[in-house]
Amino acid sequence: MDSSSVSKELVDKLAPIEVREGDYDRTGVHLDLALEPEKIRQAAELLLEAGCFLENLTAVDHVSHREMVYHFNEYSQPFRIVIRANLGPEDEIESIQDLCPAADWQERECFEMLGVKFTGHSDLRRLLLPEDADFFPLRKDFVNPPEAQAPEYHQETDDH
Amino acid sequence: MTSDEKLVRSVEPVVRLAVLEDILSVPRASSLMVMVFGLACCAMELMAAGAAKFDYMRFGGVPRGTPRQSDLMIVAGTISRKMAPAVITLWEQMAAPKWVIAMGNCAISGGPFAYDGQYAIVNGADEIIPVDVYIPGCPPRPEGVIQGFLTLQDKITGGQKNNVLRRFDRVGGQKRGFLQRIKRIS
Amino acid sequence: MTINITSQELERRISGGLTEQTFWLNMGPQHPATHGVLRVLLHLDGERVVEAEPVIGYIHRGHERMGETRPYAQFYPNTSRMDYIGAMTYNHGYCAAVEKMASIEVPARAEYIRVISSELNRIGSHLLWLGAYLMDLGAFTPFLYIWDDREAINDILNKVTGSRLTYSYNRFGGVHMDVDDEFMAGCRAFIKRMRKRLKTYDRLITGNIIFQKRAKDVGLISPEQARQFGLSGPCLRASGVEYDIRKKEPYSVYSEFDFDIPVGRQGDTYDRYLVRIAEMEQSLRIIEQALGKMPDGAYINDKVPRDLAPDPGEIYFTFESPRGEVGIFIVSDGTRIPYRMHWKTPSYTNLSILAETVRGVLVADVVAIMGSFDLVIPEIDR
Amino acid sequence: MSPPPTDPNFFVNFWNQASYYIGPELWVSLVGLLAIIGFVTINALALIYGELKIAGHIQRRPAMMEVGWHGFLQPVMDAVKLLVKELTTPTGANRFLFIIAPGVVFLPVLVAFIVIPFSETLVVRDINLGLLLIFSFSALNVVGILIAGWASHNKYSLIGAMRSVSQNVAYEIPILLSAMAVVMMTNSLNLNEIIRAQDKVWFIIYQPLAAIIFLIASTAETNRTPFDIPEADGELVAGFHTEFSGMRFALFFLAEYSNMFIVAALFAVLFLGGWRGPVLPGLIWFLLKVYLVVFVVIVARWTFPRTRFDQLMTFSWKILIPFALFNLVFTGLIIKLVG
Repeated sequence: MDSSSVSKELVDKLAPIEVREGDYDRTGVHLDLALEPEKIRQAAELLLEAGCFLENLTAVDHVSHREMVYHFNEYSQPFRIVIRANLGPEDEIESIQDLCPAADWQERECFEMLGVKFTGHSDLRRLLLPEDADFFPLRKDFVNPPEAQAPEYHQETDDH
Repeated sequence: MTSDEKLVRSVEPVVRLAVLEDILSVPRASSLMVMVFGLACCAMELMAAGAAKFDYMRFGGVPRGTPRQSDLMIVAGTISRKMAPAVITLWEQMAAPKWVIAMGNCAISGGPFAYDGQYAIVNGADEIIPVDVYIPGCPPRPEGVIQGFLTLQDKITGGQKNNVLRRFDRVGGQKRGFLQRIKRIS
Repeated sequence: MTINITSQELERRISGGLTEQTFWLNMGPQHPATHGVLRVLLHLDGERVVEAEPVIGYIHRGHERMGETRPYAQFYPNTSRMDYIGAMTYNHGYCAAVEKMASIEVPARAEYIRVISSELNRIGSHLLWLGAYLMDLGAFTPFLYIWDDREAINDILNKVTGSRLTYSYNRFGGVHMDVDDEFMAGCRAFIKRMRKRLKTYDRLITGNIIFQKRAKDVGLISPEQARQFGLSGPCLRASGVEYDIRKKEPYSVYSEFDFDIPVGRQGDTYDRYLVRIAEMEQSLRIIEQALGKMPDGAYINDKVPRDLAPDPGEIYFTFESPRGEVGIFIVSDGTRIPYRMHWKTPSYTNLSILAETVRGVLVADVVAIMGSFDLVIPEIDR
Repeated sequence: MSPPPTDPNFFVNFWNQASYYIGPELWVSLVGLLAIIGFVTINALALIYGELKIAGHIQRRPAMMEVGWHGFLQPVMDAVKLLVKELTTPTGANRFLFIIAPGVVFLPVLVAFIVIPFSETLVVRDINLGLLLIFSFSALNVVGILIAGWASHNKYSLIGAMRSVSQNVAYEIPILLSAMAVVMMTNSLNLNEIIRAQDKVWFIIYQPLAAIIFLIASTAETNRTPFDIPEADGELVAGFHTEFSGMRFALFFLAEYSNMFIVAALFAVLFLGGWRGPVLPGLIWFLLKVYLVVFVVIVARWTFPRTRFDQLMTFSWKILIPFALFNLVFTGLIIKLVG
């Protein structure tokens, strides 16, 4: 894949809010695109078709809003593209799970840690925390867990 | 009845035959079957303690996969909130008499992961199950594991001098002959 | 005992024969094959897997939150606990990432020492995988053989780091202790010993007919599948994709060494075995070259401030751990505490393909496939 | 009601009369059975010790060292400890079957020992159908395993039991076929007769193929690595005995090691000339041969990985059985031509 053509195509089709030629030596990123949240799915589709793989998917809590960060890379030659989007107050973004199975767990993790809701995700449950957890530990306003005591002893169960 | 009392009551035997128990404590101490159960980093050093160079099998520790057939659970690593019910279940599934060693700082007190705002772990194994021996370290070295193993044996027999069969002196680290062992008792 | 069965029911039972049904088998969180506290729910039809679902998080300790509540240097010991089998590579990677953020110069000698220690650690990790994998296949003895070699590595590293497992040897700007001639001689002796031992393992394992029958054509992963799931490390390379961070995006001084990226042909568990064995040989090559080229000079840059406060900005740094590509995403707001820290670990992605791979195989193969991924559970759960 | 006996010789008479009716054979059998129980226990303890020691030395470590001289008392301590350990029964288990299962596994083993000729004279019951008796009783073993797996109310146990049954069914056949070749040569099912027939040459020379098939199949029959799929500690935790604790678990262990002794003894009888040998008494020769075979089986266990379930089945049905059949036909042909 010709990386410059892909980046050109991305910029042309998606009309990003901001394009930054990434400072690879300092940030480890070749191309940095800030997009509208609605265009993330389209961008992911383009990148995956071009032969990239989803390297990382996470969010950053900026207190006022949450920012989604996707890192794409490719195997044949290093070309790391970041696409990012600022989420609205309802913290919702379209899921890319069906495009790329790698996003499945990462979206679940992002949901449970930061409370970002992925619309269209087939199975948005807790991944790392117990299934009944109701807090988002990586949010900046998270202070202490709701129950800090050890679990109760329970009768012998027959749970094989 | 608090949960602690309930727990103690379920472990204590109804009738205690003192002399017989003392005699039986020697086989119990010398044949501790260890449950294969690793949680985190400490599991590696536990494996190392079972492998060629250190080898706790010398002292009678045999690894078993199922809790029903094991006497000793070594809690090697951090117990997370999600894992805690499983740890309790495993402990309950073990057949009495049973012992627990808390290996490493995480299993003792939460170790490096206990801090203000921690949401994921249980601060120490003794919050959920009774612990007999604590082995500090992050992770403890295999030598430490074996020391803890021997300490537990001594605890079961009620002191090193009662453990007549073992030929290894825990304190001095020396081999003792049969005559020396007899002398120590008398 | 009374038999309370209606005549219709009886008739149904007789005419319909025995009913068949599938069932769920819960593997873990305590199970000999899960190497820790992974739990896999298997939906079985007899012994064949209809569906599998890994359940993770049993050793989630909140590393990311810890990273966001303490200074850069204080988080450093956590990296050893994240992947305790490849602790040195994690130490190395984290230090390199922070150094890149804060533009810290690292002396050449320190980089060479880091490479040697990381590669030793990589060999140790692959050895442990070898033993654990064969234990999953039912052969217990290789597990004790590899501990022999691991102890040899531990002895070498123990002398300079003072630790057997969670080394924390690197510092921002170098390593915390210089290596001496004894270390170099130890490494050379180890290379010699390890080459012989690799031949022994080859004789013991590779040609064994039972092993080949168990490993070949099991757990196939195509390169396209691997790309979709974002695999990395030996699991990816076994599928024939030549992707190694040490070559593609060389960090530290990896660009100065001559080594190959071993790749597999079809991506089954046997290829993963071969790739890891070949990687051990390549690591030995790297160590040998590094020992030969080791420059003199400082082993740590002592101008590094105690309290780092990198300029505002973010970094995505990748390095090659024994299990694959690790991505560290750090956002700095100019203070001494990272604003956001995210770890993308290789076992996490490698495990996510398990459900896809084990569909339709036997229970015994689930264990073999899971073992071939070289999973370290705390690294998945973080 | 009859008056109490006044005759001082009543008991002697009673003894004589009883002996007359029951025959002295019963007493011989009873004493023999007691001796067998003692032997089975000691043999199992010795084998456990031997197995762990051999495994230890294969694995570059000394294994048990501290309990008694070179850990000599370790198996005894293990046994005593298991005796006084709690017997747990899981909720949901079928209590009755769960309790009898270890007995069902263990008792047939005792019966099989009755006909094993430790030397020319040292055999509890020298019956004509000795070989048949051993085969039929060791086949009962699998019933016990099935009961154990089913009654445990544990899916791992159940899978282990299912595997065990299909494995045992598949491997009984090559065992019987390979033993049949020897029987055809001797015209007898009596173990002593078979040994006597080997006065010049051991049958392993005449029947190498049958010997190999017998050894492989009997390793599978006793559920040992590389064929230990019913236990498969990497996959099924501990297989069919996952839920058994204390003495019940110990009985499975005793049965496993005794079974190992039985198949090794059969191998020695069928192919290695049993108690035959120069200078030393027959008993010593017999035990030497048996423990040699046991040693081979132990070394195999600590060397090989485990086979997969379907491969195991394929191996029996598609390789062992055809070869055993061929061997049988070939043997018959030779006997017809030569004799």
